[in-house]
Amino acid sequence: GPAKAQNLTMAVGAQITSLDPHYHALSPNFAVATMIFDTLTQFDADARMEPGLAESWKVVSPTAWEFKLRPNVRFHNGNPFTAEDVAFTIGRVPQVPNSPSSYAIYTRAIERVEVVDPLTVRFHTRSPYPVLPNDLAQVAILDRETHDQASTDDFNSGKVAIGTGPFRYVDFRSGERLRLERNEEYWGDKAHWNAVDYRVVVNDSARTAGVLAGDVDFIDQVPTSDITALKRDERVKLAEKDGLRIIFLALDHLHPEGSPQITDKDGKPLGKNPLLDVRVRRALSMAIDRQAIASRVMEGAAKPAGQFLPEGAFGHVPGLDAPKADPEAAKKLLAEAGYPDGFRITLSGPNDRYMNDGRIVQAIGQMWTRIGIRTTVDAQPWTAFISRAGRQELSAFLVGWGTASGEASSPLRSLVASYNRDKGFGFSNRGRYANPAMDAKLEAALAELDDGKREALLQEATTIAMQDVGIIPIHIQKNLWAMRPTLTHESRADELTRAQDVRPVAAR
Amino acid sequence: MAASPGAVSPVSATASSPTLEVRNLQTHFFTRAGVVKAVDGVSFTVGRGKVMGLVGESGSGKTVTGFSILGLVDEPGRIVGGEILFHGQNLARLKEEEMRQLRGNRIAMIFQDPMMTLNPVLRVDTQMIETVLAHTKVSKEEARQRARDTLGMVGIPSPDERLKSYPHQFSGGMRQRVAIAIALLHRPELIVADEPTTALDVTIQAQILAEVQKLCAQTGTAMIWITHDLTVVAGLADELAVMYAGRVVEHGPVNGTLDKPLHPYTMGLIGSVPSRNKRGEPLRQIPGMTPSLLNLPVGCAFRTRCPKAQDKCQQDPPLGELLPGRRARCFFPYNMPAEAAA
Amino acid sequence: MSVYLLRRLLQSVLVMLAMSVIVFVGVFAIGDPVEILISPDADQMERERAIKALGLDLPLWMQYLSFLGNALRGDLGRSFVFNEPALQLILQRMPATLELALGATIMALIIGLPLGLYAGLKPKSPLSSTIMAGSILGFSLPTFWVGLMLIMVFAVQLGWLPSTGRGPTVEVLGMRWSFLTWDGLRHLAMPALNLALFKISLVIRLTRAGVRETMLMDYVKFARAKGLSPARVTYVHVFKNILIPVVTVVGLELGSTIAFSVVTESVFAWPGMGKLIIDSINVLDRPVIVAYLMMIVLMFITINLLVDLAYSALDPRVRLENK
Amino acid sequence: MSTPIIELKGVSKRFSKPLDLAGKLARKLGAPVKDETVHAVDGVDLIVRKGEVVGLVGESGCGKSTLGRMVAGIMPASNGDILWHGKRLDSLQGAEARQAKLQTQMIFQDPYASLNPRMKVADIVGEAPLVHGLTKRSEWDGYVDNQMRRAGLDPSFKRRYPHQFSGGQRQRIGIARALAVQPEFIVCDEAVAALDVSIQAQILNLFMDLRRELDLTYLFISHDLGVVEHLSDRVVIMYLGRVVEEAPAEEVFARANHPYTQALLSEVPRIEARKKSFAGIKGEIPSPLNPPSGCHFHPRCPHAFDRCKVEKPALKEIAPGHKSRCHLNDRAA
Amino acid sequence: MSTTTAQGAPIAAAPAPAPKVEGPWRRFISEFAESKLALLGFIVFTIIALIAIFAPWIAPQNPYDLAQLDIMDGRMEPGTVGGAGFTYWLGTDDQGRDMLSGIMYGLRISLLVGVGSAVIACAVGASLGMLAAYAGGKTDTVIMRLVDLQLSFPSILAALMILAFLGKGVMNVVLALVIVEWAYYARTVRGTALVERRREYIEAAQCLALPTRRVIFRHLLPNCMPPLIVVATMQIARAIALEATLSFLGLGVPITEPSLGLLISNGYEYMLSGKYWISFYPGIALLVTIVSINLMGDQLRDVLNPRLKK
Ligand SMILES: Nc1ncnc2c1ncn2[C@@H]1O[C@H](COP(=O)(O)OP(=O)(O)OP(=O)(O)O)[C@@H](O)[C@H]1O
Ligand SMILES: Nc1ncnc2c1ncn2[C@@H]1O[C@H](COP(=O)(O)OP(=O)(O)OP(=O)(O)O)[C@@H](O)[C@H]1O
Ligand SMILES: [Mg+2]
Ligand SMILES: [Mg+2]
Repeated sequence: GPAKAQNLTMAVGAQITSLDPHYHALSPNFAVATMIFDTLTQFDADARMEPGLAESWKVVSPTAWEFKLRPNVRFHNGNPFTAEDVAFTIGRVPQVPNSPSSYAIYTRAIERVEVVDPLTVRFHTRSPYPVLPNDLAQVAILDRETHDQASTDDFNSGKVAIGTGPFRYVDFRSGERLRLERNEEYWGDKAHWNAVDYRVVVNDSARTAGVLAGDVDFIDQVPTSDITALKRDERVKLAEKDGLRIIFLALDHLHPEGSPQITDKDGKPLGKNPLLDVRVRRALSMAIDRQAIASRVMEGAAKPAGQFLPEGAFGHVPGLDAPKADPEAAKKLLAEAGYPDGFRITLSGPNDRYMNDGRIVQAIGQMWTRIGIRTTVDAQPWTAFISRAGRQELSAFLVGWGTASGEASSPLRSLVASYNRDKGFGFSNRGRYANPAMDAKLEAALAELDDGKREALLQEATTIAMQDVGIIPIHIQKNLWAMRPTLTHESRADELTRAQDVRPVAAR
Repeated sequence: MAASPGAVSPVSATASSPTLEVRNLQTHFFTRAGVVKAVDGVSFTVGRGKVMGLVGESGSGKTVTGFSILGLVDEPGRIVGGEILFHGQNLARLKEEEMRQLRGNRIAMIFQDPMMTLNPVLRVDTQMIETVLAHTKVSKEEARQRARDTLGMVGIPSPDERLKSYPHQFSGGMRQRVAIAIALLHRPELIVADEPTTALDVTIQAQILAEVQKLCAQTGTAMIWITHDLTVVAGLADELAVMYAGRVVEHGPVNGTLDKPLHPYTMGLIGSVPSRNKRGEPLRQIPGMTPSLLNLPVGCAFRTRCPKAQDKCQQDPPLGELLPGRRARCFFPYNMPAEAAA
Repeated sequence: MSVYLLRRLLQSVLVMLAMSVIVFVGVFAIGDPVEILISPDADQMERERAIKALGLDLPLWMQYLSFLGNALRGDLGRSFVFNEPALQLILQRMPATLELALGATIMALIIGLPLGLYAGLKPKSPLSSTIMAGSILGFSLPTFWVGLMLIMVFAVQLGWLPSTGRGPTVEVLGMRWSFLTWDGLRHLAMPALNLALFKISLVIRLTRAGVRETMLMDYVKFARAKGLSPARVTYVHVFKNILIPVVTVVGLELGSTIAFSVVTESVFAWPGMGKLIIDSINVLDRPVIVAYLMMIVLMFITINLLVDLAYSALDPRVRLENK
Repeated sequence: MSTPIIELKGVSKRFSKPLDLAGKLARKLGAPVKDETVHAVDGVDLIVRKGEVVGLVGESGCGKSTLGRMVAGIMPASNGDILWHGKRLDSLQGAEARQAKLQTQMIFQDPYASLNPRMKVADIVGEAPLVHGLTKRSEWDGYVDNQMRRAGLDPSFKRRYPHQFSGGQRQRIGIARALAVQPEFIVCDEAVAALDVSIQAQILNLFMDLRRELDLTYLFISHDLGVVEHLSDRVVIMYLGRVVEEAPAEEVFARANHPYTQALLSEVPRIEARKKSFAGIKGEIPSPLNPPSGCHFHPRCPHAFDRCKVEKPALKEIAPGHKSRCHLNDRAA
Repeated sequence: MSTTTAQGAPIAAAPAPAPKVEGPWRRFISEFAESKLALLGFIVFTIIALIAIFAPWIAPQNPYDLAQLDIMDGRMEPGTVGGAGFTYWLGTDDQGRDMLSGIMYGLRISLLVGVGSAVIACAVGASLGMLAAYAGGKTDTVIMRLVDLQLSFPSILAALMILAFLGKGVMNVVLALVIVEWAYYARTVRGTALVERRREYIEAAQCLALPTRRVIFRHLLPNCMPPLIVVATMQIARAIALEATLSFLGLGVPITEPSLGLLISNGYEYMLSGKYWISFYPGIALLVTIVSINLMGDQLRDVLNPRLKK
């Protein structure tokens, strides 16, 4: 009915762990944060930077950025938003106690915040830092007056769940639901919904059943297995959007004298690690029929990938396409590398983390086995899997990477840069791939403030990594949402599910 | 209904007519292995105020006879023939509901194992009061009163407190007395007591026997006392029926039967009582074993163990009145005057 | 009696101590929570900071000792993920699970007892065979599968019941209960049935077995010999006796019902403790796992005690020692 | 006189539940917690000589079986000494201990419960001789046949299981099992109580035959005085854990001294006594958990006087070979 | 007395014709077969067991060999002919695995898990339970507290943690189930053994100076078997179902070697989209297996219950 049209019930598949926007850097938490709070910069649906609480920004020196703030913005409790709040926020971020994963990684480059005037703020960085606006898009701005001394508990209980965002807090029950109402004073486009019921329904089938039964209006993370059914059903419609998450295989580069899970055909150790031979890596990549995985396993909800980012993203290399499946060529390469009969390998992966992760590893297992590499597939829950991967116990494994900032520096730095604690490189480079040529290009890019030059450097680095098969990209996920036919959704590349992106069809 | 003689005739207990007359009762169990003729032609009578001992070895059908009288034979058993005349009324033909009205009211039963007959989770008063209320319309308080009186009657001290107890708080002897009290609640005309003292000590047994004797004398209740212990029967009963393999083989007054048994089986039974034998000398024993009720030999069931068996015994001997008031199922009985004369 | 309670108390303390050690070591063995909790964008420094912030840099035995010290003061630690006291998190979700488990238990008794009684009294009738064969279904079908079937039929196809989630709650005794509202009950119906399925079978089986055994007891025959009506024999003499094992087992099963609610809660998005624990295991949120298991053990011990007390109340033969 | 086969000197058996930690704690805290002790057997002296049949009589729960078990070596005594051929049973080691155990065998009350329902008769009878090397595997079959035959069982039944036998036959299996280890002394714990009179006669005859053939010694436990009278040379009467009277059989049945024995004898139903009026000893058997003070029998004794309530009477010889535990004897003297 | 003739001579002291010459096995079998349902259960279970044992020889495909699978044949409807000209009578799952073969092999795993864990848990639990009952005292206390601990630890959680700890694999699942289940057996056995231990035949065995080990294993144990067998039939079913649930929760057996439970749980995700066969047929197989085991178990319970016999 019309009354109902003012209210929106959403079911999301990921747990919200806290309303404190600085407590736990986790994308579901961030999605919620962007409903109640705002950030200085923000990404639009296609992951392009756009102004948020800052109207504009510019580089004033290699180590200083100046941000002009939006005037006449008020917090939900009526307090005005000023540069002091920005300075306070940047100060609070690293101070949140017990944080299991801090937002401080996004503010660490900032050495000092200079309040120029109430609507101008200047950030001084330790070294030239081109991605500062990208980082600031992750940091929710709080009110100095309200949030000074505010604890995480105060946010969760709703006491200080106060921001400048399009929705105001009503009620939060962790693990169950969050209730919001429209912020009538919002500075941007006002949300359409009087009230939003944002529920957590982790079980995939339960979410689908919920939208089919009409108990909820909108769900995210539609399982691919339900795509056909939902497409047929008149009670719902689907929305999809190419995402920024790449699914790829990482290979063991750490153990030169034999990878832990690779043996010859008879189960005896090989004495060396075949994965260090680029021909072997290339063969493994060529053996994979990405098109088949995208169409059969992912039921169309994925695009075969040959690099980290999709077209249009910053740092995407045009023409670096997904390798064509060619088992024959792969076999030849293997023979060239000295493995005409192949070898045995264990391919690991999670079974509860990415869309169809378990199925993908099985499918890849099939394909590798067909070129003579007998593959044992080991899919485990994420908890057990990731710990083993982090301890370099695996030879080949499937993981994913979501580039929230939409910039190639992020995956390059984390996934393929040589592991280096001091530089903060290669943190997620669990296979310990190392390529000095690539590292050099990346380091140059990270110090380059000129966007054009930086993109070129990033593209070169990407090309080196891909040609050397530092990782084996599989595909880029599409994000799927389902809703009542009377709704539309401005689907986002960064996977965030937010109430302000949903509108009734007529309201468009 | 009048057509069937004595079926539903209002019971007017004349002094002459016996309280219970069982005629050729047959109760069979239809088991997987075959038909067990647990009771196969049992006849006896019990007069008012009399105690009849029903003896026989284990498995001879004593308990089943008792249950048949109360209509409590369960699957796979069935009364397949004969009459159970209670004041002339045939119990075997009564409907279940009519039978229920009699049970616990005019015919009561006491079971063998005093530990098992009372429901362990119900208080004694509950179990007694429900019995009163099942047959008379009285208030609960009156029922309790009756229960208390009856408990006192069977010699349970301070019955008021005892009523509130659970069975496990009683000793075996006291439990059996409670069971007897329950049987007595409605002053039944007939009590079937199925080995009520077998599980008890001599001293307790004596107490209970004393109780029972007193009661029979006072209320004129007829009693069937089932046991395999001849010595108890000797002291208690007026009459005696001896069962062997589902049949009554001898029936008569205690005195005559125990002193001068007719049937060889009775003879053997009495012979094996230790006190009848000289100390230290071998006891007289009946050779062999009780036959299985599943495939009894034709003719006299005892003949394979009988010292007097002859060809004729392959036919069925009838339960004939061989001496005045004394009947036996034997072609060659002992202690017949003729034999004595010879 | 006091000795009895004291003994139970001592045993509980030991069991809980053992449990906490096992869980500590167990969770440690599974993996590294930081690896899971940390943002993918983080770097090595951030990782080290997080490890320190969560107190995971100390050797395991020191972590355990400090946990023990805090636990003695009633503090079971803060959730890594939610940054809330673990105990509070659990207590918040407990009513949901409790009402689910109790709902299931009541359903099991209401459905199971009459069916079991019938099957026990008439063991040869075709209906009894049907009941018994049907009861096997109760524990052959995987819970999660039945759950989805229920949702498909009653929510998606028929639209009679809400598909998932918990209904509106009312605050009583400082806790939020949903069974007090009509809509809350509607939400409760399917998950409770799902969870009850196994217990219904159990109750049917126990009841039937109990009836069959009890019917053979001398005291039942004696009750008939007293001339009691069949109804009284069945409903007083037989029923009260079978109630003892049924209550015992059902009571003891309450603990495992709560444990099995893990599956049901995740299928029906029921915001109870079960879902919390699964989520916590998935992110290795050790304080919550430990606290949850301690609570479960405590609950189990309490339930056991209550069952024993109920048992002794129902069955006068059983007396807790020392009267 | 040769050393007796078995001699008991002040043997007691207590069953108690020791306090656990919780119990002790509670007691420390002042809760009235007692440890419960049952004095099942209380200072019993007993001698059994070779070739003798000693009858042991008493009410249910007075400790007869417990005494029997201790004699048979199934259960250790809490106090006192049990001497086997003059040697302390608990000091025996290895082969001798086994010998002592084997030489004393027990026959149990319930012929069904005492046979392992899952073993064939041949195994029940033949297991122990084989384990103890009394026969060789090759001669085993014949050995078992002999034992069965001796107990009056047809060896062709040896492949059967206990449930396929009647009560009397089962008791014979139990007897064959005991005889198979070639004992000299047999404890019969109510061995015929569960049997019918006619079967009982068969078994009692068997006992007497075996005694003659094998020169066996018996401790014959029963509450049936008729049986005991028939069989035993000497009778021991127990009441609530204590021996109250001991005398040759004729003596007991002719001149019972202890009031309990007298009461017991008067209650025995006899086939000769017709339409007798029963009386019964007044009162119930007291609980062994808290037995009456002084003479245990005083609450039920028609002759009890003040002294009986406070002082425990001693077992005194009142005639040659006739001992009794009663204060009345002092008074008469 | 003197009239006894030759023909009528009493068969003095002749060994009685024993009640019935029927071995316990024959009796057991005939009593078991009394229930048509139980017989049906037995026959069905035998067929299932045979299928499971001979799966590698009768299954059309080896569903565990990745080389034989083709994702292009994934999710095909029953009766479709696949790429290699192979007919999938019961359809295929998402990996292109022939469901018929998958079910046959899955039965193998599920039965291995169910029966294997039941047997091992039974051996472990029964030994400990027996020890507790026979030794008494401190041993008893320690073992029974362990049992309490185990029983108070929700089985799913225990299995979850054990598997998370050990990693996947059929043997690990079996091990986890053993750890979860042994306590049921221990408790059952101890209960029975405590009763049986006081029976006179144990005293008789002690009196015969038989070694303690022999008394426990030859005398006590066989008599504790009936309740154990009953518990075992239930626990086999429970273990199979528990394994399915573990698979649903992402633990359990390796995904390339699916058990029935894993097949169901894989197919579960396709239920809403109408690809019923992926979950339905394994579900039927699981159901039939568990029902047949329980039909046997029910009858066993009755046959082995001495109290229900007259
Ligand atoms: N339910 C039954 N099914 C089959 N046979 C039965 C059943 N009840 C009793 N019988 C058989 O009926 C026969 C008589 O049994 P009954 O109990 O009457 O003997 P009894 O003389 O009372 O023996 P006891 O002295 O041992 O009590 C026995 O052989 C017994 O096996
Ligand atoms: N294992 C035990 N633990 C505790 N008390 C016991 C134990 N065995 C026997 N008793 C107690 O010891 C006392 C004597 O028992 P015992 O079995 O020796 O008596 P009994 O004379 O053989 O009786 P019955 O004639 O009933 O066989 C009884 O009160 C009994 O309750
Ligand atoms: Mg009987
Ligand atoms: Mg005894």
